[in-house]
Amino acid sequence: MERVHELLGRMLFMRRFEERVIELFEQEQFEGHYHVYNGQEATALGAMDAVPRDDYMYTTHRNHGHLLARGADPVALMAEILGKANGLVGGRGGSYHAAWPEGNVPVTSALVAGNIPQAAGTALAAKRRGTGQVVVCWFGDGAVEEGAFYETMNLSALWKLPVLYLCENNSVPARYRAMGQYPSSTHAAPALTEVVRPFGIESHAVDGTDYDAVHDLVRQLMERLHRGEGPFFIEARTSRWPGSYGVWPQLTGGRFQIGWVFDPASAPEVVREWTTESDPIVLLARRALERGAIDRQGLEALDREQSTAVDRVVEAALAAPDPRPEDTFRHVLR
Amino acid sequence: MERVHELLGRMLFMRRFEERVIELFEQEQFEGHYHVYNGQEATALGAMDAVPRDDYMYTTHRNHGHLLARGADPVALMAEILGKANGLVGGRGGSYHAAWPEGNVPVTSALVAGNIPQAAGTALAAKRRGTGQVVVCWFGDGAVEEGAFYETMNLSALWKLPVLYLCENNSVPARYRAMGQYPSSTHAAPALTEVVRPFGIESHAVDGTDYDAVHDLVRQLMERLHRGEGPFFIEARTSRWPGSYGVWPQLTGGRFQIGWVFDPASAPEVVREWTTESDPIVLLARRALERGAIDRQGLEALDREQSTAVDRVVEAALAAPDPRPEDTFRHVLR
Amino acid sequence: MPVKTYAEALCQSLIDTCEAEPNLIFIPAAFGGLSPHAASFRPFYARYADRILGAPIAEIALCGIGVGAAIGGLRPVIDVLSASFLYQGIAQVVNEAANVLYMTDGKTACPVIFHAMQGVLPGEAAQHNRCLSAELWNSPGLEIVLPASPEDAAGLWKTAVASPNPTVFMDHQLLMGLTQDVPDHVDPIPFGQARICREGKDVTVVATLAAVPRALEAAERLAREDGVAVEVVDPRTLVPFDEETVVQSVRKTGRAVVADETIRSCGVAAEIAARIQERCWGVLKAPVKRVTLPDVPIPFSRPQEAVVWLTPEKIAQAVREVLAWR
Amino acid sequence: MPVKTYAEALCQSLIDTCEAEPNLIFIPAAFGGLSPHAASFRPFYARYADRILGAPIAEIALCGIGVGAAIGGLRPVIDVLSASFLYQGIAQVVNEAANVLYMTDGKTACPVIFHAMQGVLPGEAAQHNRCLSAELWNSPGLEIVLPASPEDAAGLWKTAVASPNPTVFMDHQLLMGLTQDVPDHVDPIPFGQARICREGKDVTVVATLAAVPRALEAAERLAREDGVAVEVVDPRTLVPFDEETVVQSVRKTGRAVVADETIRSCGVAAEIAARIQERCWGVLKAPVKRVTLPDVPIPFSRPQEAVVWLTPEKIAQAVREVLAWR
Ligand SMILES: Cc1ncc(C[n+]2csc(CCOP(=O)(O)OP(=O)(O)O)c2C)c(N)n1
Ligand SMILES: Cc1ncc(C[n+]2csc(CCOP(=O)(O)OP(=O)(O)O)c2C)c(N)n1
Ligand SMILES: [Mg+2]
Ligand SMILES: [Mg+2]
Repeated sequence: MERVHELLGRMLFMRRFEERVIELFEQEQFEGHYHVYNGQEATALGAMDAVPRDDYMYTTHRNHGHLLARGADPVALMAEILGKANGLVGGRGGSYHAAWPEGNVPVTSALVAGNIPQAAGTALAAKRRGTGQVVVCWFGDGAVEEGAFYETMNLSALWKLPVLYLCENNSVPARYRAMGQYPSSTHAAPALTEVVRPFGIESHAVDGTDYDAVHDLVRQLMERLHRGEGPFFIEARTSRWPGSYGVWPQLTGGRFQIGWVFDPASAPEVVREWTTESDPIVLLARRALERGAIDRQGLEALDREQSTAVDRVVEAALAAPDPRPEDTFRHVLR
Repeated sequence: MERVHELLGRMLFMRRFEERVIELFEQEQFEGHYHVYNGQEATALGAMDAVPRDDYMYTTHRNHGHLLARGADPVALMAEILGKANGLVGGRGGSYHAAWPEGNVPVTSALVAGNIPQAAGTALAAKRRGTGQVVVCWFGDGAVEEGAFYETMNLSALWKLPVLYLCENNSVPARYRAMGQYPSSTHAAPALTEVVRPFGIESHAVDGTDYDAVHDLVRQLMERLHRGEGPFFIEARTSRWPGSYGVWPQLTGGRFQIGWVFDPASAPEVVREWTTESDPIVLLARRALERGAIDRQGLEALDREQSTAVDRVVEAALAAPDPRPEDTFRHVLR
Repeated sequence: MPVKTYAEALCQSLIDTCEAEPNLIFIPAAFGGLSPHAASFRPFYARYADRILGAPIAEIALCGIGVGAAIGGLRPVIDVLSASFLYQGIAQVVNEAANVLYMTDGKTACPVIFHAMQGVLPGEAAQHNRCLSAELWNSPGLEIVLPASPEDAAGLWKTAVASPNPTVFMDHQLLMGLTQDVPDHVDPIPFGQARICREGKDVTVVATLAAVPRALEAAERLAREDGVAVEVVDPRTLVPFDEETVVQSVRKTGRAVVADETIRSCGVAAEIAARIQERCWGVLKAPVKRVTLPDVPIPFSRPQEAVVWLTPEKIAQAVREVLAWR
Repeated sequence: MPVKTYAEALCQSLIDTCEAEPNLIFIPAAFGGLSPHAASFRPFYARYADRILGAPIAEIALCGIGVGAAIGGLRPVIDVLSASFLYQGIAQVVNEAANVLYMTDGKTACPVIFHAMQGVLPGEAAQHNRCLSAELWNSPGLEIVLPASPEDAAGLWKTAVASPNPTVFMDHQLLMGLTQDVPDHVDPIPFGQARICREGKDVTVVATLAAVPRALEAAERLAREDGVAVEVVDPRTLVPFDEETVVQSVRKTGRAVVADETIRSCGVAAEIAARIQERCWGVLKAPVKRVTLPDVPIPFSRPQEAVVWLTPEKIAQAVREVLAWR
């Protein structure tokens, strides 16, 4: 009971965090494009709970969930998104380039597949230097369309690099999440798990809405990576949150309501199907309720608690100082 | 008998042509890097004899054999290699960029994998415009290491483009040519035929020293391409000619001697094994001799004939006029 | 004449060219980018859906497919969305498309259009704000089009579609809402003809793309506040470059400022400044000043972004500085 | 001091740096390229075979692996052979490596070295002769090193290996045989310090890489034939750029020619010319002249190649032209 309670809390924290990001953007508290992690919470948490802090992580344009799951300070992340001086990278990167060098998330490329060879390079460094570190590399299904991906798979396999390639396919219709194959309009392969096989890279699919499934798989593969096996490839399948359909994130259907767990029909139509079939929070909460691991009151209290925590994060981030204009030319070169 | 006679003649012509190219370079008749086709003659001839003239061909830095097999004027090709005004592309390209626009070889990129998406694009044009043309795209095994290759495979499969991707793997040790798998130091796949399979592209391997095998396969696939099937991928396996080991082509072991067909031990050691096991001319001539399709005298006469023909080509090309300096700025733009 | 936004005028031109040129296709099409004016392109999408091919994120292959499709007789438009992403496929642009005609001694034409939105946008940070005009100008064999007004967008687009050459057509998200009286069907505007956006006798400002309206704003302010008459010249295409119009203007005013959103070192303004001092020596009364992005990646945070942003104030300041030389 | 070729001096420096820096690795290593002097690097290959990783033809991945390996604590040298092939992986150079330090507010360093041979070689035609100095200079966050002498190659290499920044080190195949008295172990040469290769009072020629020996040849000839004293300045690194030395020289001579092998428009010479006219206004007695490759792809044939080639004659001609201005 403790564990599912905690896990639900962390997922709700992420959800409320992202909702506030969308609202802050709409309030013109920051500018520029950005991406939210709604619907993929179980993947990041399941994976990151299995990755030692000493290991490296590379993330993408859709990094908020990865960073929170990794344990980055939410205030510093929110401050980065708002471009504040105490942001994770001093307000230099914003949402696109939020990174956590102190937490072994060295830098964040927002170019599709840009981070993939970088992860391989860091793995090469760890391997040659004998540090025992391994690298987790997140990317989306879109990255599997880029040539950079294939070039890197070849090199990773040739050099047996200790990397876990963690592809989040967030475009899989609910009914295909657990199956072997699904159609994609932009990839000819019957499933993304297939594309690395010719290189001799071991490949796995997992339902990305299922914390335990992700966690078990990542834990096993991390152990094997630390034993010198690898590289490995995981396709974590989730279904696109309706608010992420357009070019800009939108709070489609409004803020998530904890009541939807109990009464899916009460969700606005635009998110109802997704909420019922694909929202990892709803899916986990319902399983917990069925098992009696939590009750409605407990869940509502948890949600209030997390919402309040996020409110405090936002307050602190908004109150943070701006970077100084006179520092603009610092760190072009060392 | 006629056919094998003619075929041996064409192969000998190619071989003598390339030998003269190497000698002309050593005589400083031209500068710049260049690549010869020795050892792959059967592949180009087998394929091109099955490709209608109306169809497009894209070639590479190693294009001499492809162009000759396609039917380009040898004098114009040699003149191009020498940078003459009547070269295939006016001396603008040299060996690297020899092309034959009038023969549907529109332009030649010498960048590894540079031509692959271009071939796909021309196929897209033919398909959308309904011209009924298909495209043959040559490249080396090295191109399968480039991201451009994979991006194009995905698009070709998604759009069902009428392209025959003809990969010449000229680095396969003799004993692996007819087998399913072989080791490569720069590709992790157990065989290059495997890498396109995840995209759903039909893939074939063929012994590139065997004219008939190449011809039959290409003919079948061309027919199917013209019926709207495709794309297809062929890996044509040959073994590297010792003169192509270094960064510069070298007439290792001297000019090819027709006597090596009859007495392999008479070949200099540096080329002996290759000559015996991998030279498509020797392999074909020996089969023809065994069958009685040709005799030693006939073969020697044929070789003299082709050598003389090549001498005349070289003479004509050397006598051709130089491009005019004042035309240097023509054709930057139309 | 109806008032149209840049997006509306360009949309109409897309429709006109699709109508006139059956071989015109788009791989993919993302006009207007993230701008609210992207919606203005709906008439085009609705009418010519069959001309638009959805595509994976594969810039190398897409740019190369553009080269091959153009060779094969289509008029392909390869839309890489942001100019920043052109780096991914740039080998096919600068070392393939640009060389086709030359390497074949004029025998094979390659009339592909590469389309991208270029220019610095608020909050887009270091990687999404790259301006590639200079890299492209450094690669002979490409035409480069930078339309700064609704009518220019429409008219230059028509010329791009008709051009037998590889053409990079780069519009700007922040210009999409710019309005102007534009006829329903705009005539093609020839490449290589600069536009004198505002006449003046005291100083020439050569400006491109988003710098054009900002130069005009600076000129307005300088006229009002300093009584200075600024001539604003927009070359509209970098290749071909209308050096004569620029030189004539500088010969008249004797002073020049170049405003362009590429990074300073080896940027577009460096080239134009180098040419002006070469051609206008003797009449120049002051060094040519450049207003560009400084040699620094674009920071995300607003206060630092404001430091690098190319503003009307910076243009006005540069004008005042060149006027201070006697 | 022993006489050494450029290749020999650089080879010794490779050995010295491998000795001193156990994290220095090469992916792959192709020093000297197709030049006969490639053989001079054999001592390095023999001694440090374990530092060299053979690699597929995969420029994107290799450049990106360089970025990641540098972040992970190695000193990786990514050898893309010819600068022309850098286009294939350039997104990782100009939009990844260059931004790492800045985007992380100074927290993550990326000391990768990209190595390539740059410059026009006889018979290499359009696609293999690309010079990328300008594109790289237009991308803040990279150091750019162009060694033109044996000692500079050796000394600048040491600084590149010690540098905490991403560095593009481009040597030139045609310089490999250049000889000079060079000590057995060369000291590091700091970046951002131009070298005055020859002193003179009449005109400054700023030259880079292969243009340096050609400028010296032109200077020799001009001294002999015209009695003109040419000062030849080699900036050696474009980033950081030693503007002061260049400006001081031009202030002294009053005239400047810039000779560099990148394509003319938006090339390196455009930037240096733009800076000189900005900084030396008033003392300049003539416009700054550029000697570059013209805006044309490189043709293969000898007579046309000769037209575009950057020669001592062209440099001498440009010097005479700037001297003709009064
Ligand atoms: C090289 C490059 N091309 C295009 C883009 C624009 N872009 C940003 S996100 C995105 C979609 C990425 O899809 P996916 O990898 O599945 O990640 P998701 O957004 O679904 O998490 C695109 C095309 C980019 N950032 N980089
Ligand atoms: C993009 C690019 N990278 C590197 C090179 C240098 N290069 C020329 S040929 C070659 C090897 C190509 O091997 P392969 O494709 O197998 O063709 P082969 O020469 O064996 O016919 C390389 C690396 C190039 N031309 N283009
Ligand atoms: Mg996705
Ligand atoms: Mg090969």
